[in-house]
Amino acid sequence: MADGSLPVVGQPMPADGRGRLDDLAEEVVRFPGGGIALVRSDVLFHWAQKSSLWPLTFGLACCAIEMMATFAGRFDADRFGVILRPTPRQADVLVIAGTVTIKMAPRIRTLYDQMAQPKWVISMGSCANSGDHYRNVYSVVPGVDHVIPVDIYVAGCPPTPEALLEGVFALQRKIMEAGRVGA
Amino acid sequence: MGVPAVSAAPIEVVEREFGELALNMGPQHPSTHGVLRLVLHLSGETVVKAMPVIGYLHRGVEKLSEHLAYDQLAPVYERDDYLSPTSNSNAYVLAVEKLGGIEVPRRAQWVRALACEWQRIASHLVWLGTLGLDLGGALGGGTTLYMYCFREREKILDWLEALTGTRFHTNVNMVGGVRYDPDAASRAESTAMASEIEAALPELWSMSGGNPIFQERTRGVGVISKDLALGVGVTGPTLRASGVAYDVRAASPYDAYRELPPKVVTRTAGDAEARFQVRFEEIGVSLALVRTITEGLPAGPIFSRKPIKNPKATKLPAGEAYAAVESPRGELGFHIVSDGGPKPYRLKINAPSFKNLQVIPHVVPGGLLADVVATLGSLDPVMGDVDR
Amino acid sequence: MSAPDLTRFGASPAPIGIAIAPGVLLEALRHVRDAHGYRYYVLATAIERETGFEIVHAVRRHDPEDTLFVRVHVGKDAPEVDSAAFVYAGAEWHEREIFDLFGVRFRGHPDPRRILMPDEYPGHPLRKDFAMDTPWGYRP
Amino acid sequence: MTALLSGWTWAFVFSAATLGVAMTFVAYMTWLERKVAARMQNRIGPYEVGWPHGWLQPLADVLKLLVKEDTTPRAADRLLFNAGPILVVAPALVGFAFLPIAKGLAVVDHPYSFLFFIAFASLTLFGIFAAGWSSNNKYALLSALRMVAMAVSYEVPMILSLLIPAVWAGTFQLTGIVEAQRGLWFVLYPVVGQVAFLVFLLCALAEGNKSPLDILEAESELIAAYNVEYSGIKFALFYAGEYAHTLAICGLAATVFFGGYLGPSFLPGPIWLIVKSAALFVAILWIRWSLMRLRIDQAIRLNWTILLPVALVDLLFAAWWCVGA
Repeated sequence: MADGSLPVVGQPMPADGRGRLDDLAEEVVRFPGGGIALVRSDVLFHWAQKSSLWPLTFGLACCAIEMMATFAGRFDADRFGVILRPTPRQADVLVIAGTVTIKMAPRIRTLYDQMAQPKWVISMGSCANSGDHYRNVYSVVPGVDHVIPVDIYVAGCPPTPEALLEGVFALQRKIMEAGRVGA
Repeated sequence: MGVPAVSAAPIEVVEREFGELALNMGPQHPSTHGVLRLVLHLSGETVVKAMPVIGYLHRGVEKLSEHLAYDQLAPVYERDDYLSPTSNSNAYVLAVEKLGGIEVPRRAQWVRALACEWQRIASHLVWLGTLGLDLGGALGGGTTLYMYCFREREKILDWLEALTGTRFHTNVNMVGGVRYDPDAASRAESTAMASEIEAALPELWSMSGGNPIFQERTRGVGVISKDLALGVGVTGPTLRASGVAYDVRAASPYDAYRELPPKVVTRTAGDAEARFQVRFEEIGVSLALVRTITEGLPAGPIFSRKPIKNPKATKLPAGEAYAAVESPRGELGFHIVSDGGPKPYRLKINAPSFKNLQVIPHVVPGGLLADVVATLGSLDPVMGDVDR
Repeated sequence: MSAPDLTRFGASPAPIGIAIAPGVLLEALRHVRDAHGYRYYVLATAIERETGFEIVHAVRRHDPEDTLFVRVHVGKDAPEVDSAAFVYAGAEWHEREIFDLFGVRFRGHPDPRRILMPDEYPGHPLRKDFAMDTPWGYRP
Repeated sequence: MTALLSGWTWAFVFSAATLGVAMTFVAYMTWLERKVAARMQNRIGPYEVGWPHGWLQPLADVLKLLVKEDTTPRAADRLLFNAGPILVVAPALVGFAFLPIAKGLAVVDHPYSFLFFIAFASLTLFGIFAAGWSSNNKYALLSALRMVAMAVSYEVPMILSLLIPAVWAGTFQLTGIVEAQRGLWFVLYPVVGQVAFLVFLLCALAEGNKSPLDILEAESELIAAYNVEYSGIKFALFYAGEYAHTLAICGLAATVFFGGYLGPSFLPGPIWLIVKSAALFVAILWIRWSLMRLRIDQAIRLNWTILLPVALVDLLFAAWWCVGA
């Protein structure tokens, strides 16, 4: 696990993390007119993934309080189909909200590996982005991208709920532009 | 992608030895208030042994503070207890002023007290919301209580944002005074907000303390006796709920609290419900304080030293000082040892949550799994405060 | 054991509180707790001096409110002190933190493991000779 | 027309239609739940997905879960793990077959359809226990054990409180029970009807594990209870199963206590049934989103010391009423 390869969870997952739907996609294209159907279904599934992003209930430090405020009444993330799921299996997005320490790094790696494909990561706050003013402290990992691949970086210390929502919209745009399903 | 060469701490499964279920309420759990890990030994549903494992948010602040100058450190400590940042920087600034004999103008002391009291109310509202989430679950009544509490808290954060530009890491306190000065509009807004939140309190009470299911879940749960409280050194509402009337604002007053001693709320039962009632009443006490401070804000300067050109230039005489502040979680003290240089030689933060959490192994065994969650919620730990 | 001069916690050029020989620490703490009513445990901290480590226990009395700092001085190499965990229950975690960050051993401590750093972390970070920019993975 | 469609095709078409209506009804109940919860917490709830008020949200959730990778933990007991969701959804959906839609018209109009419904409703226990036990996760195991304790204890008062309408109607056939309510709904019977409905409502909360009795899916203690290890389609089945189970129970309550398809004629019969069960579902949501959770020992003590005696006495009064009338 330490060398970054994806551990085997359940039936062997394709190494590059593409969902099994892509093998299905190959067959569909061979049928006459399959290509068009495939493109249309691609957009449909991307739209579904974009409009029901379920983050994991997981916060580290001060950014977690701002994340809670984002899910509270005023900045209501539920408007965009974003509800918190407590278990990594059912979560699509892992929002790293706070400082990543060396004692927490293996746990974050385990959490990321437990999440089902397709999954994304939002690094929230400058502690997660680069370690902020703790970056040269002995016990802090300067940036969560040393531990897991990050899709969206949200700047701020802590980023305001509007900034986090902007990060979620950026992730939604990224999902719509992503190539094949599960990419 | 360089993954750190730190192997995960082996999760010791000791079922065979104890014949119980070793449950790991791991660093990621909906109700551990951040990255706290509780290793519980359960036989059936009752907890036999509980061992908190902390350190998942240890950011080495005390080592960092030996490398930064006195004027640069206040914002770093604001990130420690991230529910009431102004109390942290207030305690640090008090200790430095005490060590350096720096005098603080009266208006600055009152503005400090104002910001601290507002953030105490905001922190108690977050505590009430997360306690609702603990007892009611994210798909149940608890979420409604959490939403109502955060609706009130947003008003306070708006006021702080108008005053200081940021929502809660406000950097209000500086060594020798305060950085922001509330003008007439801000003061009027503060009084108006005080009555608005006061009007919302009965509704919050009916959803929590007044609700029979809530009383059933918290009465007689996690009882901390008086001498256990004193021996372990729990602080703040947790100590006052066990019958010890110690509040730093009243016992050894600092800043504006010499002129405005607050009412010390105490209970004797020492269970989760007593802690709940103490904190809920403290919101009322803080609201009264905020009103008197806003009306009676004295005129005058807000900073007693010349504008700081080079933060690394301020030097403090060699010596040692300890100053404490009543943060929403309890007595937050800074013990600074200076060797006469521009940087502290050694700085120890006496964090309230670190001491409150120490009571878990003594109090939790014997209860059910649901009581662990209720007790933890009633202690209101903040992991940044615990791990520093 | 001389009656402790009850200096309130404040600022002074000289270290606040009373200094005690390491051998007498536990007996002094018990005396202060029982005879003088200092039943509340405030904090324990360690200060690294050139000649060795200074372990400071702070305790407090409530009715006439007063805080007392009890200081003990220990040698530089293989520092070892009696553990106050059985006198004040609150001392347990504070002493574990001092061991974790300073490397001062506590005799008779019920659970002498590290508390903040990962269990297999080699160094003691808060020591003066521990470089600040140590690579965050492991000290080489 | 029924002659044309011989027995088999009629049953197939009718049950397919009922299943279709039930599944879309279940999907949009998830949307309704999030909207009602948002309304109670004075926020907006699903809005952007399907622009006006998030009406496409259930479709998005189902499609996303469809393409999600469904993981099976290596150490899990594979057969039981995959059987779990099916064992939960099937009985819940079968329940819809027994609910009468119009006079004498139900997918399965069996003289003992009432007992069938209750039997199938309590079958979901096996699915949840299979899921909890086989996913080799301590939290799921704890929740499975809690489920057994809760289900066993809350079945008794539920069935007793359901017997009362059967005693009044004198038959176990649901269509017969509804017909008997043509004069006066069973819930409007002076004291006995209301008490029976209240006991049934509490047991419905426990069966569908809604707060304040959601001991089984106690999220703040047991993370996500039995479906901790499930993701993708299997979790979608659990999610739909839970809602289908609750809706089936609400449909039963509407049929048995509130006169299923009876109602002023400006609405056709089946629509009345849907409106009544939706109203009951919103009532359950109202309770769910405003109360905290009871501890497991308190919930079971509540059941055996309060609900059971009340249900028994109520049954006694109902029987006395029957004999006397």
